[in-house]
Amino acid sequence: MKVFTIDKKDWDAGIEKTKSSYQVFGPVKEKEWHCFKALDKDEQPDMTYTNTRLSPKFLVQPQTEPMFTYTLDESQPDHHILKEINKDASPKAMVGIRPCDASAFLLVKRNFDAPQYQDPYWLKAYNAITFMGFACNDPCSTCFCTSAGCGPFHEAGLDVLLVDDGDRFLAKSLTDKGDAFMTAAGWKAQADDAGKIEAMKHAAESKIGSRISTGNLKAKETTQIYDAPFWEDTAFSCINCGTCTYSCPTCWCFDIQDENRGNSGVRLRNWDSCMFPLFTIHGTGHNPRGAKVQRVRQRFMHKLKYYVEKYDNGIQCVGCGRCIRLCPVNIDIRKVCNLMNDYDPAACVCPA
Amino acid sequence: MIMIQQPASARLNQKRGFTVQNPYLPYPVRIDEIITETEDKNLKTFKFVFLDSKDEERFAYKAGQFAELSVTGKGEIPIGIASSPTEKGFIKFTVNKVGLVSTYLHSMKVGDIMGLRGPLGNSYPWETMEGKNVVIIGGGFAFTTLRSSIVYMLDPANRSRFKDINVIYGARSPGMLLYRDELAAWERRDDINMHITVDAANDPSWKYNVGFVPTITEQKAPVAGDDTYAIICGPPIMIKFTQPVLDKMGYAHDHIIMSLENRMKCGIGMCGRCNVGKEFVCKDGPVFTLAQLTTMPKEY
Amino acid sequence: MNLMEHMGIEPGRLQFSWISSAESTKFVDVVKTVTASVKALGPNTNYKKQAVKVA
Amino acid sequence: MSGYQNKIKEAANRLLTEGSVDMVIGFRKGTLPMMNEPCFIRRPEDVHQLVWDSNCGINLANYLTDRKEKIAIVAKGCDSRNIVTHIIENKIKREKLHIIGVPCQGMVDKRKIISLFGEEILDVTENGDDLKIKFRGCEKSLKKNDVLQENCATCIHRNPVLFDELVGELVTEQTGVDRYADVNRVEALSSQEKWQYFEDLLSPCVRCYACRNACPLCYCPTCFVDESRPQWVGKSQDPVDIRTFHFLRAYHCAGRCTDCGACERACPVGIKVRQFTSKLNKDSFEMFGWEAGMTLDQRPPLDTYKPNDPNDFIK
Repeated sequence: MKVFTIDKKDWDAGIEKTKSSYQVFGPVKEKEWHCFKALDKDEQPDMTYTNTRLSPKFLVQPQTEPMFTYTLDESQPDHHILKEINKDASPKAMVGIRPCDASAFLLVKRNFDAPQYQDPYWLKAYNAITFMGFACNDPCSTCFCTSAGCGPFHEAGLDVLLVDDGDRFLAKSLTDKGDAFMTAAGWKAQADDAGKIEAMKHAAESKIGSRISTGNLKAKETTQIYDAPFWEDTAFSCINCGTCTYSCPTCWCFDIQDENRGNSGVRLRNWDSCMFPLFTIHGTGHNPRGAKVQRVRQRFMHKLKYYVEKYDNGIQCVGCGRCIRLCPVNIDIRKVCNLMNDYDPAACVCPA
Repeated sequence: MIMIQQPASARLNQKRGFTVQNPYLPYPVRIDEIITETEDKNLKTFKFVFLDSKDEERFAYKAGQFAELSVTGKGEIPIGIASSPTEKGFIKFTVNKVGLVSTYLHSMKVGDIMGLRGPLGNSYPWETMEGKNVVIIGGGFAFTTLRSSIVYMLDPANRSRFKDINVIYGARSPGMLLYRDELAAWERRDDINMHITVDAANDPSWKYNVGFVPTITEQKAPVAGDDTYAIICGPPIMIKFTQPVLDKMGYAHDHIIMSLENRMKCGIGMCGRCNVGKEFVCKDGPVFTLAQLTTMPKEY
Repeated sequence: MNLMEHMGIEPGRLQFSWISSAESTKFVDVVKTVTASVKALGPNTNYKKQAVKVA
Repeated sequence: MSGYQNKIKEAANRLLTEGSVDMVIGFRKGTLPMMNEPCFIRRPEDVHQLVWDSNCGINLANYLTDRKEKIAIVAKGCDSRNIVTHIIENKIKREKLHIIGVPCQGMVDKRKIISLFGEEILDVTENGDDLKIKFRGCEKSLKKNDVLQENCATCIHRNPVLFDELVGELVTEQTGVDRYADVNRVEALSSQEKWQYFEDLLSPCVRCYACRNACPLCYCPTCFVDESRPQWVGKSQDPVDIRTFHFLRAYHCAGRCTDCGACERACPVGIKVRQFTSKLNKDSFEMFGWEAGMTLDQRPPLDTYKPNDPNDFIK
């Protein structure tokens, strides 16, 4: 592990250099807010940004992703047989990704890189990326990363941790991939005060005023939290849109569809959301999560209980706060998480 | 080190530079035979043959597992495997006509090419049930993996591995029973006790039981015991009323085995929709004991 | 309620007509006018789904 | 504003205590500045949660659909017009409702403030037309009228049209506002420019359907975009499918939309969804002299026939 110092004057040139060996993605302001996009020649990531409005998960799991092609033309020898699509696995770099969003990929990876099955699309896209994370010196008021197993300087899931230190960046290379990226950029100067990152980290962490409690979630009985009385109140305002799930860096659910044009077609997958009734409806019309309250409960139970139980490795949330900021009706995962964590069926005084 | 065998389509794709096994890629199959099972013509059995006979070995399955039937251009549906691992040269599924894909499948013809992805999910707990009595309780068209199980247990190589086999199977009317020729053949055997029933018989020559499955279960199911496992598969209403009967008869909840259905897409525990609590019906199920189900939310 | 033209479908591409089953000449006339005006506009490239881009 | 809030609490307390309603639907304070959350109150002891300020932009009529209880609902002008529409369309029964009318002075557009200062809002205090907004390390003052939601800025029906009681004096309705300035601007464009305008408008859409789900008019049990047999619209991010969703949804609101702005407010990516519905509202007004939800006595123009309906589009 090496810590480099990058004079901000050398930053643009370094990024420009990496473009010859990487497709470089970075935060760019489009319309009113920032999003990750592939940087054109001479286009620079905006390193003054707070965070992107939507999560950068789409770079690994695009909202619409072709899986196979096929022909329905029976005069073709391979008609009706699915053919794989050659996915681009060339090296990519995500410059400026926030530590929460990078660490979210690790949570999602548990789903897509399971012992029994591996998702080739997700893994191929993920493995092609070098993550140059950008530490948060000034977290938002809705960030609660430090109590969600993450943090403003969190290193898990990153190849390089970049820290803004006034007129220079400090860059801590954490992996071989990170070293390779630093070499490609030509940044060589070692920092002589590497300890500074640690101090800045503590300063940033202390700025995070928003916390959740998760300690009791695992031990709670699933069916007890499931049957808790607070769900009706929690779910009332929900309009069942997909904003929370689509903006979330740790939501991965998808749908598979065949789309035909004439005799040729593509099997694709699209993001899907547990908020939508269609997500679970049976062919018979029966729907195990037919009511809004069931779907709202599913989202929180999945993130904060089922995932915790299944992987025994924390909650399925990194505390980025997007769902809180974007929810049209202000449903707040922090509030719900604490309700779940503190729920005691014995102490509950329910209205008769 | 596990050697992953490659399906024909994967090898075809390998030539194009792919190496990793893609769990979303179906084996190409041809429809070999289509049998209309029920008088309302809503249930058809499809017999598939793999285009590459080696894929059949790769598709080694156990009774109780399912597969995604991939109708190219329409989509996929998860269907329980109705043939038994002991039946070679083909694989069959009985499909109810309900949605987009199953309706289209019902209009397909012998010789048509489609895909088969699997085998998926766990199976009935064959190792646990070895040396035990097995009671199979089925209703309506949920008899498919139960047929697979019966054929499997009755296979000469397997019959001695199980003690008494009882089958309680009910449908609305005689014409709605699946696999009628086989049911009749099993009736004539003395190594399996068949209790076929219909809700109501309009056919005067009907010589079996009349009554709902829970009632017949109460009358015909063997006494409960450590040595006796019940497998239940059927419509929710049948399960709802059969379960208390088994309770009353003293069946322990870990001796009652059930197979769930939920909407599925990926079949491999990734797309997120079929979960019941933390378990995915597609990957961790579809077979659960009642003891397991009582700890899970009732989202099925 | 002309949202179609408002969002950029050219005037003349979408037309409405009321023709009784007895009005064969009107039917012929309308078809002629509609085809002529649509031909004059050329192919509708905007509101046409492109094939899914793979890879 | 605080007067309204007290009156709302009083009414809710009275109605729940005397048992004339099963629940009161209103707003409670949200967890974020400038966000209030729709809520229901069933017990008089919970009435204190109810709030009212300039951040109650969500249309509460959306929460009434097909409910069977006796409900008291807090309603500003647009909410009340959607309640009227709900009653006309048999989505709720008038006799099941007690409408607590709120004469409205417009709702604030939080995003306008954020884009004005480019900073995260930490706290807001409201005093009549004055807003004090706290950012990190500084405080700014603003006039509420400068940061209203666009639909509120041009609203001419701020007073509830249907109510059982009012929480304040009726307000003077705005006059001389140009409700269709945006529509007129687009109408002046060429076809190709119009196409491109909506292409740009919709480019950030992620199909979360927040616009649809926030809309009280969109109560279909299965929306056309969710139908699979036949599948009217593809499910991918194809721009043609996205556009089809938006303009067809707008058409389904033709002659029904009250321009409450719920769709635009809900959109997580800031799409001006009202660009579609405003055009239909303008046409409704110009062709039929119609504004949705103003009266229980008249059916909307598109589900009635009149001999003098404009029909010059039929060749």
